[in-house]
Amino acid sequence: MPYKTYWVTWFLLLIVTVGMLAAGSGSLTGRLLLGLLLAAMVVKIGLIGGNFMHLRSEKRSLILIVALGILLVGLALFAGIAPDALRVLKLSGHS
Amino acid sequence: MEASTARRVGSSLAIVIWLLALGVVALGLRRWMPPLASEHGAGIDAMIRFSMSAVGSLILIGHCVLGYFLWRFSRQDKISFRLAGHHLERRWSLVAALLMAAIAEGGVLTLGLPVWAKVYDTEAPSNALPIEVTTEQFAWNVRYAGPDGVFGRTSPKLITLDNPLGVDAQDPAGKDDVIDLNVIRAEVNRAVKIRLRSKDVLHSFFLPNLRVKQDSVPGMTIEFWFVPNKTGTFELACAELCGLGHYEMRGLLVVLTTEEFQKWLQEKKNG
Amino acid sequence: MGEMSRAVHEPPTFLRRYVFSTDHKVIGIQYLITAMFMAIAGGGLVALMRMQLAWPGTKWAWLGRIFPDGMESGVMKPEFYLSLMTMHGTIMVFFVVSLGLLGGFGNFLIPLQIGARDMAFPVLNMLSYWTIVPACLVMLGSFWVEGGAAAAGWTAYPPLSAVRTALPGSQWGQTLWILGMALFIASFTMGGLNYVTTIFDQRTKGMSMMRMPLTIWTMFIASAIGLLAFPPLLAAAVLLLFDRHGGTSFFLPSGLYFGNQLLPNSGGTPLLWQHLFWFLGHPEVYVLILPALGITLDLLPVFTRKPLFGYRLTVYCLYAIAALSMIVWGHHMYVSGMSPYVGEFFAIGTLAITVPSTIIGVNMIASLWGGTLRFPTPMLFVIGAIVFFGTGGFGGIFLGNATSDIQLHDTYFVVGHFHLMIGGVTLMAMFAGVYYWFPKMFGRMMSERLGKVHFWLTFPAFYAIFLAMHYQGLAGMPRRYYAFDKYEYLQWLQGSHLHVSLAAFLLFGAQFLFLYNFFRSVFRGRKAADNPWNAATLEWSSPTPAPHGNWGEHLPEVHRWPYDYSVPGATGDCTPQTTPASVAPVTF
Amino acid sequence: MHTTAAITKTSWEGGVSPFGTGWSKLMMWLFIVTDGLVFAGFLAIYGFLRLAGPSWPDRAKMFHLDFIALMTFTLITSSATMATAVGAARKGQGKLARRFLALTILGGLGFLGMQAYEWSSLIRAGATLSSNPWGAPLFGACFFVITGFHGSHVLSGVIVLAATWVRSGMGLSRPEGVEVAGLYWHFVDLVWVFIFTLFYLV
Repeated sequence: MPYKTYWVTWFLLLIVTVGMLAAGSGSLTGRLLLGLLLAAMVVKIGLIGGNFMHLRSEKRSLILIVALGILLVGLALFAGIAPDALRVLKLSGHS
Repeated sequence: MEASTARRVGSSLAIVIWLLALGVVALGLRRWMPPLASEHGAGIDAMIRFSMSAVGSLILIGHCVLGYFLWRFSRQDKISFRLAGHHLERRWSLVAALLMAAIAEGGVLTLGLPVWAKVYDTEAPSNALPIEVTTEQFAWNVRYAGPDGVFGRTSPKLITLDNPLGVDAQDPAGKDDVIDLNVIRAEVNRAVKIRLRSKDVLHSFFLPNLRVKQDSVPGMTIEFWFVPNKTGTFELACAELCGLGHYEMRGLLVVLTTEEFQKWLQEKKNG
Repeated sequence: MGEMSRAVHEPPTFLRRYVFSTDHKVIGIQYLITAMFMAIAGGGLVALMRMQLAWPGTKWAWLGRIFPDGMESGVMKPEFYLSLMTMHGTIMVFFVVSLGLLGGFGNFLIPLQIGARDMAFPVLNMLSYWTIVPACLVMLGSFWVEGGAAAAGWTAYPPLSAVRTALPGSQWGQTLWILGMALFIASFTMGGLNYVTTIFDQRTKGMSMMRMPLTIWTMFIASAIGLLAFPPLLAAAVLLLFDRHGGTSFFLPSGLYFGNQLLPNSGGTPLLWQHLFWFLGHPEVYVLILPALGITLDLLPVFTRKPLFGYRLTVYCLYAIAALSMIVWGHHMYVSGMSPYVGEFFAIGTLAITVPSTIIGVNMIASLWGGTLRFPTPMLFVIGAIVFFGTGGFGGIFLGNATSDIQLHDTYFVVGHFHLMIGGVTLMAMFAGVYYWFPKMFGRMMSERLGKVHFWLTFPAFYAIFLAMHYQGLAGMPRRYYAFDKYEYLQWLQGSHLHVSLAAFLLFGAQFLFLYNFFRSVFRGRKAADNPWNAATLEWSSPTPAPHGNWGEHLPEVHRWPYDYSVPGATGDCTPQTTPASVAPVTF
Repeated sequence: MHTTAAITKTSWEGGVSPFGTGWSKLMMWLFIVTDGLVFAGFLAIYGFLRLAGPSWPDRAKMFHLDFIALMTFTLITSSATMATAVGAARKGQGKLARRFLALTILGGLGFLGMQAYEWSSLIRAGATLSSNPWGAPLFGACFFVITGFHGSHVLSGVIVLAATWVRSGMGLSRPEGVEVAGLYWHFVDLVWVFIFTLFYLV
């Protein structure tokens, strides 16, 4: 990859970060803000993983192992425990 | 020489395996579970009985087949069958997979989860007797809401040796509450609605005869209900490791007739 | 570069060759012997427990002298019983079966069976072993700290494990337990990364994934799920440490009241720990049992002289089990206060595991059909493993089912079930593996006669003990009880404790026969031929015992799958993986 | 014998790496998966406690977000310099690679310094593992444990990079060594992306 790619990536990352800060301090709230921030986070991850870590030029099998390994397991964990977080909140007598 | 040893060992293994299967089934036919004393328990027992019969048959079949193969093919000096075709492999696996899916998933979907949903996902009947059980190392604090059906406020900050539940004396709802230790009294055929809390560690509210088990979790107030349908005294055990006295954290559930229960409640309040 | 020189030069000094060795075979044997040592420790702990359960409250003056704190004046204290139970579980799960199967057989077999000279990272491999040694010492040493060893169960549920005044064992013992587990996880991660990398990258020419023996497949999958599941537990263990010593409340809610004192914590919940623990804990049992199944399946063709039934399907089933194992951890928590809807999901998911497991079981039994069965000691233990896998697996139908689990959760039914599976199947497979690969390790055979006696004592005793526990559990007998004399409904089972204990002592005693056989055979055993079992897998194509670097100048080339027995048109009933297609037809 | 260039054939047949990578690079990727899952565990726990908590502190009051933005900027920039260093090492421009490695190390040290400053100002304001002047004490605990864990990764990353820098000065390091160290550094940056979003903004 040419050096230019790295610095273009760097610039994009900066823009997204500034955008996230602006969105956070702006008038947006609730689910929309959450969705935007998470989407921006995914974009940043894609930029770093794809361009800085050269994942884009690796073989697809490696990409799948790395990306699915972390994402699926992490999501499975969170999906499994999140309902109980709400249940604990409900049964702890706070709401 | 090698062949005759193989025959001897194969036959002994087969016989032992057959005997084991017979032992499993013979033991399984005995009555193990404590006598049933609750309404929803019938559903749990049906689930367990279904699994027992299905699994018992499978164990019998499996051990018989395994034993037969050992018996038969330890007597064989030449390979009679080499590589199974993919079709054959798939067919046998499919049979096993379907049978197992039918027993396991079929059982839980038809017999299991409806009972589960009834236990955990239905409101208690409106006439249910509310009882609060607060667990601590190593005792069951029992509190009845009294005629108003409302428990008085409690706070951990108010806990003292004389006030183990931290009952707030200012709260009028607590005036008619009745507090007891380690013995829960309930009415036969009237739902009991338990409010389970814990002061310190995890405990588990286990009534073997009533097929009730629910962990008590500090920080959470967990509600569930059941209907005792036999009078008598049943033991309450702790089923979640809670410390040194875990093995002796014994309580009692005394199921009384309506008259007896009311009489006791009256006496308790006066005394 | 390094390849050729490694093949030729053996390390010169004793220390580099046998102690700080980077040779995978030496490390494998080190792991195996460490596991055997820990097994004696773990078995000794349970022998003490069974003494208490058989004769509760009896005074054993001589034991009082060995454990002056836990058995003051010879009578066992409840806290000591809980420490024994906790450490028995921890040691057996992590330091015996994981160590023996993955550390021992994994290290020894992976390079040999895929045709590599060593692991991808030999130094890391050595480091992995020398991290496990302090972990073992920390675990065993924790018996002698103030308050004794950890006593909150191998699951270490808070608040019992998080509040230091909740239990004597929750003083320093629990901290050392966390430290030992952290070391274990570090060691496992080093080993697991090494295994997966090696299996991906180091297979010799022709050794495609679908030509790997099932032992390697199962090691691969077990390492992979271990690597995915251990990290969240490490995170949770760090937080538990902070709860214990840093004043945080990750697992502690507000309102905790201990020893006439209100604790200042707030915000956390014990449920969170349970989730994270079982997120590892459930995959962990597959980490244990899958390699055992792999060894069992691998040895069957050798002693039936016919190919394995359903190799391809078995591989797919292993993948299915691995995937399912990551999303069913909640079946350990049905009555924990967890959301009942999530419980339904976990019940359906858990019972789905029965399907691939049954297919594997059927493949095992079907592999016997039509063969010529021979019963040297390894085959006896293979049959034992099949029986335990069948019988034990059925217990899972009761426990995976949320409804019957309401009654059976935390009773002896659970104890019986998981001992048959991750105790019985793994133990049987490990014994089979030791008897089978012993010649590869030491160039000598173990005694057949002692081996047979060992099997005929071990197998029935094990079956009897844990079958009985299933029935005790049905009778509603809760686990982790120091004594059963307080409850009337359990009185009629009093006699069964004695029977179970006697069988347990027999089982424990029989293992010394194995130890004697093992260490005697290292020096005195009959010299083994290069391929004593006439087996087709790759490890037997190297000289026995395998030299440093495993093969001479050239690595072997693989032309077929590992189970080509009785190939029509071949000479002899065993066609090794290295035989080219021009010599004997390739059938798979 | 196992240089990346020599192995390009796609193959699972044995004898070559199926991913066309050297062992150490594959190993680093797998390590990143496991280490990433430690953070996944921490963040899942954080998410759980957040959902279970009745109230959560207002982060805009607790932190100076512009300062956090500066930290983020530093880390992203160090990642870009790292990528450049890896590219230079691959092209055989050793001098350039060393220069950018040094810049990366400086960036890492700068980040650590800023984190130390952030921590000390929070501690001075009364935040500890068990208390938090801005609200739920658990947020403070999560913050210190998780950013501390990340900070320790940055520190170990700086040490690895420094070692690579020294080795390359002695002519010992191969391009793959720089790349593997770079992967780790980018991973540390990647984790910060999560922490930045989930801790400071959401």
